[in-house]
Amino acid sequence: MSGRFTLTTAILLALAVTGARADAIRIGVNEPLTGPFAASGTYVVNGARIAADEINARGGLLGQKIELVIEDNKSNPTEAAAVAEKLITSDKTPVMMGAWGSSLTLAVMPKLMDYEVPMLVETSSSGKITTSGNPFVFRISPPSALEAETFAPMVGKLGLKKVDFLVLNNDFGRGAATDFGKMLKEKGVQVGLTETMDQGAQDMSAQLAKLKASDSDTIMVTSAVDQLVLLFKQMAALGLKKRVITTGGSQNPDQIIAQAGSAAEGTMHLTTFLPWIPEKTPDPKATEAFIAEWKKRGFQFAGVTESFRGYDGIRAIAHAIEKAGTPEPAAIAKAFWSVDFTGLNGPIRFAKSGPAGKESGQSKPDVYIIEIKDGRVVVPTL
Amino acid sequence: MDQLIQHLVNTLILGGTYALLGIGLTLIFGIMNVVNFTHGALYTVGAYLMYLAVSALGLDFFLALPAAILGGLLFGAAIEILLLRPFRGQDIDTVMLVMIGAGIALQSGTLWIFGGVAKAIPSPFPEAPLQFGPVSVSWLRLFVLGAALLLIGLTYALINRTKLGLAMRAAFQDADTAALMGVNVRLIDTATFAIGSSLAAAAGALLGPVYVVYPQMGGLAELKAFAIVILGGLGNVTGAAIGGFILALAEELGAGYVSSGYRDAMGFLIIIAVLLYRPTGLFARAERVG
Amino acid sequence: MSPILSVAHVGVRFGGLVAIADLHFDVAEGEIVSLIGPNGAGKTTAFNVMTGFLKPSQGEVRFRGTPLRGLAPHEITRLGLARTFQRTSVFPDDTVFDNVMIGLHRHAAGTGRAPLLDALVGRAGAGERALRERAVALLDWVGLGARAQERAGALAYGEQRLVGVALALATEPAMLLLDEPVSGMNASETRVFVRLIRQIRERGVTILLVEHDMPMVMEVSDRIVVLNYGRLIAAGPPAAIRSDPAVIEAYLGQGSAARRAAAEAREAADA
Amino acid sequence: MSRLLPLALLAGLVALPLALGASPYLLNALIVTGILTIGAMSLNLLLGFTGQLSLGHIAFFGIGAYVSALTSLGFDVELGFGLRVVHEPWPAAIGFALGTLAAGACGWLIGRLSFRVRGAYFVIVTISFAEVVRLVALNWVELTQGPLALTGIPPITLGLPGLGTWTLRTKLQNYYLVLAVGTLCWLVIARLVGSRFGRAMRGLKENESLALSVGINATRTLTVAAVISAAMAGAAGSLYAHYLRIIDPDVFAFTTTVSMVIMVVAGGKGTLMGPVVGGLIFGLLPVALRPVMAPEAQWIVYGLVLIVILFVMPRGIVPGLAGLVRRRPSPPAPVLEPGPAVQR
Repeated sequence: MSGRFTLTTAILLALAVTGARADAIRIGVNEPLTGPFAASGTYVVNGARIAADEINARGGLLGQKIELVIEDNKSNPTEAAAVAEKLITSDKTPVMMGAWGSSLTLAVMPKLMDYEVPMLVETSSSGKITTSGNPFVFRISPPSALEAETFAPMVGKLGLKKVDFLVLNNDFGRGAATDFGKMLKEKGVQVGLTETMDQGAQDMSAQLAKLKASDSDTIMVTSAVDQLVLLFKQMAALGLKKRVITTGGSQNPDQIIAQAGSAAEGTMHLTTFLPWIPEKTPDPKATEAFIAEWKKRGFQFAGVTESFRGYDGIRAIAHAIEKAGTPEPAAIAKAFWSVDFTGLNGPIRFAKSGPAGKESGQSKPDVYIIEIKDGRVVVPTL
Repeated sequence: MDQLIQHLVNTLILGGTYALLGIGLTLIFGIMNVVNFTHGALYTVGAYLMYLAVSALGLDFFLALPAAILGGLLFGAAIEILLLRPFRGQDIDTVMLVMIGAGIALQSGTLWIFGGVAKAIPSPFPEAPLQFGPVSVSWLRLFVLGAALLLIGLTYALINRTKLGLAMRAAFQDADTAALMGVNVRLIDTATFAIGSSLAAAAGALLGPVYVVYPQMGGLAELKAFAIVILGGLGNVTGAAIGGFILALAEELGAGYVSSGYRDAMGFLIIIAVLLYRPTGLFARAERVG
Repeated sequence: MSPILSVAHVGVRFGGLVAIADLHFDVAEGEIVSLIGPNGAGKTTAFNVMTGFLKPSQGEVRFRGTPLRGLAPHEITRLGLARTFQRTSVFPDDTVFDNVMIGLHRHAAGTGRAPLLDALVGRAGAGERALRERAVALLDWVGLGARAQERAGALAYGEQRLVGVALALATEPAMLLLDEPVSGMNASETRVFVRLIRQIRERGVTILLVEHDMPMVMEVSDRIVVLNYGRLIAAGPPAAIRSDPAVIEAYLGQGSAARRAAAEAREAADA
Repeated sequence: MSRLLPLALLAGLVALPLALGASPYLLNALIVTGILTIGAMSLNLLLGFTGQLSLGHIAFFGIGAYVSALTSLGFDVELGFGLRVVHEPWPAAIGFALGTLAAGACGWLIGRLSFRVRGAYFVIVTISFAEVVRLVALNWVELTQGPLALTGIPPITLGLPGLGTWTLRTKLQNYYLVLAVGTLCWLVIARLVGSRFGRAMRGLKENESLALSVGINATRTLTVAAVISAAMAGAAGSLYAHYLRIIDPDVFAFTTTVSMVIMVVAGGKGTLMGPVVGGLIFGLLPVALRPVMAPEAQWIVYGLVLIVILFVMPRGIVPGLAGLVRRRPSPPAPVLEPGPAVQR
């Protein structure tokens, strides 16, 4: 029967593919390349490529080249889990990086437990990721509680009285609303509405009309850059003129300036990287080199606020593989604990987080606040 | 109160493009008896053509718009000639499946060519909105409403004032009789599908600059178009125009006063409610017995 | 003797068009009655009302004393009133044998208390065997035994008509409505069919038929009911109908205007 | 085509993992394909045997998945008006049963509807139904976790009286579970279409007026078909949830319905083997194409393949091949020996 025939063909093809290329150390990269987070995921992947090429140019790791196996998780949790499964079982990657969004990462995490393969988490910000007792997770992005904590001293200086939230309807957005809300209440600031939006939503004018009618002075927004652009345009269209502060570290201020134009004027953003002022970053030379390479490859400058995480992520993985001395999952997982170097946004060093005995690793990056003024990024003087 | 007025203004603006989408779909169904599952893909194609014209070719915004609509017209004609003609006379289900196949191929094609990253189309309008007391409207959206109404008007004129429109109306009444009376039904089919497609492309080209352009944008638009068409009655052009505004109102009020998450559910709830109340749709066609 | 079917003051309107007006007649048990009239007189519409495919605008139809108002077609069939169709009389993609098996649908119901469950656990075996034997017998009886394994849609027109009759008989009706059963048949096929109709009657089935073939109608009918413009214009034995001036006028004296009106009425009835 | 063919296929599928060795990747592909094939088989009951073009089939699959997952995970939901529903986790096997039943109940609704709403309207209503269910799954975060996805769904545990319990964790175990459920569904469909219900369905599909006139209750027949079809889709969805152990609202994606439709139409609608053959081909094709083609390019191919099949082989691969075989001289089938519907 033709069914059987196709089956055999499929098996042969798949075996042929898995059998090939065994001479490089493979690192799985599980990122959203289509769907609502496609832009961010693509930036991260391009940053990762720069790191991989840099490492290979220096002669690779343990005498072998490294090879990135990049798979699209389509901005969808189930797909992210399936990609992880494929990377581990078919491509036999001993370590992975991913999966951008918190819901995507959370979906992958049981697979890490099942197969005992470590993953470096480069972007996700939900607290759950490092508190659920998964010892194969190592995160270099700040959880939203850490972001809120860093933001706390600025609350008074900005003079916030009452804050509404407009967040993505997922772990990323809801986690941010909870953590920032808690911090604000402790600081004596009132918390008003919490409006949510779907990650694929295009028209937020109904939510914005509601926010416009509220008596708050500030709106805190958590989403990715594409939706932020739409939001700012729609805010301008509605004549909504409140202070806007975005969180989450996926804002790409330059893309916002380019695409939202004057609608983004005066908005503030919590970010984990300062590519506009390389001299203020922890490792100015590395920052400049990375930005130069990024531009050389013809990518838009706007992408660096995302792509540096892919770059740092792969560098952290490389450090771990080197310290492990062998490309084996268990050894790499162990070696992550001894990684210690200065990344583009602060030291990368994993502290234990979560239930004792099965702690996850959490690095503590710097967090900055920036403002868009006259179409340029500035650090506000507070 | 201010919030309500703002919602109503939003409704008006959204409703224009919804009506455009619905009219294109309902024309094709009424005259050709084809449920067009490429409608959403053509909406996407319209938006990407607009993006190409403005961003890649550097065409003026106001020239790019008619270019994108013309592109949609040609795309529609090609689909009709290549895919629908060979299946003429087949039952409606088979044709529906063909259109589903074509819709998927088109949508995946845009994804393949343009990638998954959303694109923004710059517009020449000022960012600052027009203020009417507490209510604000952006210039771009106002333009979109105006253009949509103009296109709807042109479609009406085409159907009611031209020879082609007369032939289309004849085919709508009874294709066999129209053929006997010397109407070139094949040409009418091609023209109908092309016009319907160009309206979908126009909706995409108009909304592209308002939102962003991405390959999956047509999926939801298509489902909404179905909702609009069912509201107005399959094949009823005026009904589709009204249906577009009703759907926009339901969505806007649903999102504003019920829950923003269920905004997109409004259309489907309307479909189900309408069809349960009037099982064969608002404008039923009698079925043959024996 | 009480009538098996009584049509009492039935009227059907489509919008403003009157397809049937105040139709009133009875059929007695064991009779062969023909319903005739020019094109568009409302004959098929009358059939559709009697079998539940159309709801009458007024009046009612009673079958064996039961009013049929509000009953669905399959419920009317289950009361023992079966029909054939003018245009499509078979399940075209199935074999002739399977056609009759589908026709025997109503009988399989008697095989167990939970027929669906029986089917799923394979308990329906004995009942199925019995059904198959009945199907074969029925096909032999209408003379299609040799065609059993052919696709019904591929049969000649006249043979499809016979399949339609076999299907209707498979429901074991007390009364059978035949809608133009011999149209498209040649003379010898028609003769065979007339014999078949008589045999059906001998099995105790009352027959009402709509037909255009006048010699056939005159030969086979006990009584004839004549419709024109949706109204009853005559009823009686063939000899009386043959010489009834109103009937002759209806058939011969139709002016062009009348024909057009008739055609319109027919269209409305079919829509 | 003989009755031996399904048996041979079954034997082949039983033996397949032995031949494959322990490649978890291929086993994974086979399991997901198997689950989708069950979905396609159930869709065929409506699409193929009764001729109802239901394009909301994924709703039943997703409802089965969510009900099953929530039953085994437990939930705590505030319904408003002070009503609060707290559900403690139950064994996954009960989830499977409830998921199947819940999907069947929704099938009953759609079945009733299918006789009220016809043709293009029915198609659109079914799509709308699936979309509403998806939006509820997306937005009722308290119950479904919305886009956060339901994670940590337990694997199915089979309880054998006196023998303790057996948790299906490995891929191999799941493979045989899917195969067993698939075989069971196949048998149920085979029995059903060979019975008077199957004849009633075919009758309604081929000539509805005539079917009514021989006493077939259309609403009842379509409802029975829809309930069984939906329940099977729900069972497949439940298997999916407990195998992947994570589900999110995208489980309701229209494209999955389209995949199933392609499987049914390509394989041969209204035949028993069609969806199985179509399911295996289109389920495993992505695995075969993955090294040579990007996923979006694959979807372009699927869309075009659907069109080509409708044009060249409108009845599908299985009837097409059977037609080729039958064209050679063969002894006439005995009148009294009934065959399964595959022969037709």
